[in-house]
Amino acid sequence: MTNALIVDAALALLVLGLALWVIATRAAYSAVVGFVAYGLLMAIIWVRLAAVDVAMTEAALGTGLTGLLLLGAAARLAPYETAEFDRRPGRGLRVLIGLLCAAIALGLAAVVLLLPAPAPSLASLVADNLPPTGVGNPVTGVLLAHRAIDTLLESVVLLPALIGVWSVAVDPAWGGRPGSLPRPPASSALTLLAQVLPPFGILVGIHLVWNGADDPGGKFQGATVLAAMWILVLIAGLREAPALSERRLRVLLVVGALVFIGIGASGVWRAGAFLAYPEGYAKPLILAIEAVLTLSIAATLGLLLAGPPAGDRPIRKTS
Amino acid sequence: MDLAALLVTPFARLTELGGLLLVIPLMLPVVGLLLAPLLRGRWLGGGLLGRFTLLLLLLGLVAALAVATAVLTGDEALKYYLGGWLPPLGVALKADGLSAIMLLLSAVVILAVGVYAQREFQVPPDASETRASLVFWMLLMGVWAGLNAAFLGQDLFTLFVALELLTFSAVPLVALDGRAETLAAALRYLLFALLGSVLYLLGAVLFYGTYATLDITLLAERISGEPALPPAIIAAAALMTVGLLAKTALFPLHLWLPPAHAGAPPPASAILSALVVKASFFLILRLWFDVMPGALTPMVAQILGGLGAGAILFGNLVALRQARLKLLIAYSTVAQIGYLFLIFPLAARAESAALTGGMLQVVAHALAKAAMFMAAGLIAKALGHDRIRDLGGCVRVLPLTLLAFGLAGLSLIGLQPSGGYLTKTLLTAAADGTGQGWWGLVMQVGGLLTAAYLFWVFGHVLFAVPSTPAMPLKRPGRAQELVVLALALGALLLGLVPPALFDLVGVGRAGLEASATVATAMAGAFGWSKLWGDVWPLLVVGLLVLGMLPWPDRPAGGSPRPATTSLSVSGHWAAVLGTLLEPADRGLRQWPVAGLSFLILLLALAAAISTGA
Amino acid sequence: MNDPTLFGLCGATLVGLGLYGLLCQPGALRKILAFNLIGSGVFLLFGVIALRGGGVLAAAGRGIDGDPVPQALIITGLVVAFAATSIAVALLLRLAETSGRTTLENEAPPAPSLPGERASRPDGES
Amino acid sequence: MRPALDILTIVAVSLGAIFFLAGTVGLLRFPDTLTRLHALTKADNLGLGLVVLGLLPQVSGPLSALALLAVWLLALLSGSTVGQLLAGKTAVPDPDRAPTLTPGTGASHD
Amino acid sequence: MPEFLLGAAAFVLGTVALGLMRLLRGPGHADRMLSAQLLGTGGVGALLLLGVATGVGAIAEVALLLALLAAFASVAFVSGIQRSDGRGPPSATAPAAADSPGEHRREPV
Repeated sequence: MTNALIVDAALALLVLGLALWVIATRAAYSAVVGFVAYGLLMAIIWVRLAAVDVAMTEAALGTGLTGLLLLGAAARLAPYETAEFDRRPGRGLRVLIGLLCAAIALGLAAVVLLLPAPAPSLASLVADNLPPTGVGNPVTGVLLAHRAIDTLLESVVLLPALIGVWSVAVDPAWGGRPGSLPRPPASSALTLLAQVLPPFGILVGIHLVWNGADDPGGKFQGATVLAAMWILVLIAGLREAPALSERRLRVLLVVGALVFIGIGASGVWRAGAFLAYPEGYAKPLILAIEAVLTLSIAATLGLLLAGPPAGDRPIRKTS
Repeated sequence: MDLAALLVTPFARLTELGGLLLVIPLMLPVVGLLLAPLLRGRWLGGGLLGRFTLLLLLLGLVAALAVATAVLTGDEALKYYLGGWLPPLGVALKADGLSAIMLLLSAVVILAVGVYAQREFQVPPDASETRASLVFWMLLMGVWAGLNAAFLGQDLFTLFVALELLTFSAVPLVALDGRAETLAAALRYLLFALLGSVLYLLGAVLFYGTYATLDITLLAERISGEPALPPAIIAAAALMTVGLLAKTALFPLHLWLPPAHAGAPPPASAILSALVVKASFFLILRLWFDVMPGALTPMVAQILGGLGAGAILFGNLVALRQARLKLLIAYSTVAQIGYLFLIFPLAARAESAALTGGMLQVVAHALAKAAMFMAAGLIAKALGHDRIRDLGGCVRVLPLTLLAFGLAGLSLIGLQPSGGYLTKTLLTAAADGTGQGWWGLVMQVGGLLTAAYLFWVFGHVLFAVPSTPAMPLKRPGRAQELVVLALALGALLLGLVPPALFDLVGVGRAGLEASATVATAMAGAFGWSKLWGDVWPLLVVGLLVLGMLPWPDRPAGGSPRPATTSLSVSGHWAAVLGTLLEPADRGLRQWPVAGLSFLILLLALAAAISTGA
Repeated sequence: MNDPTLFGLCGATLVGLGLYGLLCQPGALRKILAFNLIGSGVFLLFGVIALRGGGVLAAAGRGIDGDPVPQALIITGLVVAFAATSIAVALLLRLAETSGRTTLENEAPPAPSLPGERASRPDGES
Repeated sequence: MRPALDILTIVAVSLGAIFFLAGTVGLLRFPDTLTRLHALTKADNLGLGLVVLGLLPQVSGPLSALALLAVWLLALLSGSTVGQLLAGKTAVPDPDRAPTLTPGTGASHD
Repeated sequence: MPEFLLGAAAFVLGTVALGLMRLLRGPGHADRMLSAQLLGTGGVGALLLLGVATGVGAIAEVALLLALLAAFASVAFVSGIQRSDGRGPPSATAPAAADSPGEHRREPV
């Protein structure tokens, strides 16, 4: 196991080094590049922690989408950045805060070392209660059955977040197409990538959702991949982003959570509790929810990246 | 009579649903939030979305009433296991008395805000949807959903998601008008709140690492069985408390509150001040009274009480110095939050009075502050500004609005029979009874300072040079004025509610005699000597403050009034105090300084918890 | 010291580092990055707890995958953190566009006479 | 058969690792962005390819083997695209865009 | 064999980590991104090795995702440095720039 220990120690040290870089480097853009690398390493760490589902989420969301979001922001903010560094708090304050943060980190480290052993766990309880859900991946079972309310609320949380992103638009732009995505000049290489990658990515996404019932994977991972592919196509300019007032788009955003609530509510009559599944129908219902939620989440994640409407067309006068 | 039966029977059926009833307030706003983006168009007089929201709010009020009725009549907490899975695997919902009160309060306040905002956020006739209308109505639903989830959740992680739902909905409301100041205020609010929630989450993680459950009831059982708190739980309690304090904006972590609450559109300010900060406070209550009952060491209680007292004094003094009405109200919120934290030092030996007084403060402040922010909004709309020194003569323009503002102010001061009066009486009695009279003194001073800034505002309204136009720029809607007045009256008349209803506070909590406590407090409220004893200090303060006012006959008609009006003696020392405190406030609200306070508080709380462990 | 503990210590350090960055870096984008670091430190601690919890199962010969409950919660948390980041970035970009500011120092001290001027908003009520 | 396959694995994986090392050395030692880019794309594509080749005999089913190959193809595709995009930017001396790619100027402050 | 594969993973990871020196040294953003890209490829390689070494097939899927999204991040980067050059967003949003204060062109420093 020595090799494994070397891998782990190297990973931990690297991650800490990168975190230090992200905190300490002067230019925001370099910090963000460091953060992308950091996310990559975190994905490997999750594998080492036997949390493959989390590793997938981190790889897709932490590295991919967050990377795009922050790289874009850093690039756009670079012109304003010059004065930032001088506004640091004074040295005394920094040292004081640094000492207190170190104390907190040390305290937490002590707490980690003093965690009870043997560790308490719900693992066996989940394993015992997995059969009624019909799924084989315990993480999916927890997310869609045992703690379905968290997943439901969380897919709902994305909507105010999206509205929050849209809310910074200027009034005349409302309902128009989102405008925060980078638009590099057309290049054959990018076009090729945006043509070849998405079919493959969509395949991977569907595979993740479909397999997520029994193997690592699931709607969040699948949705992230789908969103990334969509965004890639938009960046390459192969498709135009939809206007945010389009009714179909709006329906797509909310249909997942609505179906989830609908199936959950039917559980009151058919299975005796809200968010319960009738016996024998659990797996198909879970798969149905996952499929629809994937679409909604993918659309929401993509639009979160695409940013507020940027005013290429005024709001249409319909009623 | 048939109509009554038609209404009562379904309601009775509703209250008999048992735990399932809790799903309605949880899901109603969520469904509203999800349907809202589909409701484009200007049917129903330019406000389909607004009317739809109003309908949902009415249904929500009925549901909240049903929950409260069921909890009060059944005299036990309602509980529901989502998906039929029992904790620790599943997630439970629970409504005890406190949850029921909070559900009802948020339904009432949000309904009032919904009525008020119909006019402000309707869609103009030439569009099918506007940015402000969609964002406001959707996020109002989002806030409501987050609040109800926070009040009902029994699982620390579900509560985390609820808090995030609340934050994500509240933050964009602050920046709704898109000016740079409000954007900066919103960003500050968001980042500080995120710091709070991530530390809350860390606490929850440590709870799970120690007991492998996140369910509040189960955690309480396991923690009470411990001979001493494990280190992870000490750290968790400190992290969660300080994280939630940051979201509650308790002094000295109030850096984000004044600009955010003052910059938001008035209905949003009302929601933020009245309800949103209360949700994180509610979770602090849950943490110390439900998750770890008995772990509240005297040191922790004194720290929290001390911060509360600091908030009362500091917030009120800084409020005195504000030039803008909305900022004054925002600082008043900073102060009023302080009263809530006096619960902690008093609860150890006077739990009935402390908890009842605290909950009364939550309710009374919510009603009064919502009324004040919306009244300030009407004033700003009508005059085109909210500068206090230029409010002269606006009583002619907006008599009803100013009446409501004043009535709400009486509750903040704590005059009979307002909710504020009950709060102060109960908490002061508890303080005296437990030999901690200084908390009572702080409340007395706080009440006088509150009176001072209200006199300051009304002095300008009534006596300053009438610099406002005789005709308002925009006349407030009748419904808007009425709803503000109703909220203010609600706060003012809270003390006249039949004491038996206050027993709601104690449902699900052993040994709480809320109705008896309230009855005792109200019994002597209207004796002449008592009344006089409460009123004369206010009169003195009033005279002192009015002495500071620039009288209309002095700088006769000079339109650009000289910057320094001659001050009375009392004015001088108030000005000196103010000039000392304002830079102090600005310093404390610097991000790194607030961060430093945050870290120190975290470590101090951890140390204080371990003293009792 | 076994390896999950190693990552646990790593998580604790990340929280400390992130806290320092969040409080001391003036730029808002840097604060957003620091928030993400704290978040991932917290998730890492949770992941360690999940792996430790799986140890019981491994001892009983029922697989080694760790405790699925924390893993599920981490996934939820990651998505929430992404949503938070995207709102913060949107607000920040807009702030920079309207005022050229990218830091969060106090608003300008209110001038004694007139900051109320802009209280009535031009387009907020449309 | 088995030992031969194992030897193949060991040889290919070792070679791959060496190519990764070469890529790193190139990245660190070469004088400018363009040459670093070339060293990097060549080395890491080959390195990853050899690792995949070495792992092929060790996986159980054809599906897993396919996944391995897919990973390599993806890396090739994205590597070459990014290489082209970057090289396109670096090769054209556009005064407008020069700052970010020359040391010490532009948005980087060091 | 698993020990050898783990060792190889450690070696690859260590090597590409050395490449992070480029992140420290820069000098340009492109150089920094190159080191992140090397880390990406190396990480994918290390994950594949780990997956086979530990016999967990799903790890290969993580590697697949990482490769897929690494391409995406690189595109983001390349487009990003164009933006940080001060070139405003091209054609699609340009016409609106005049009347919407939100999308005015940013000047290079």
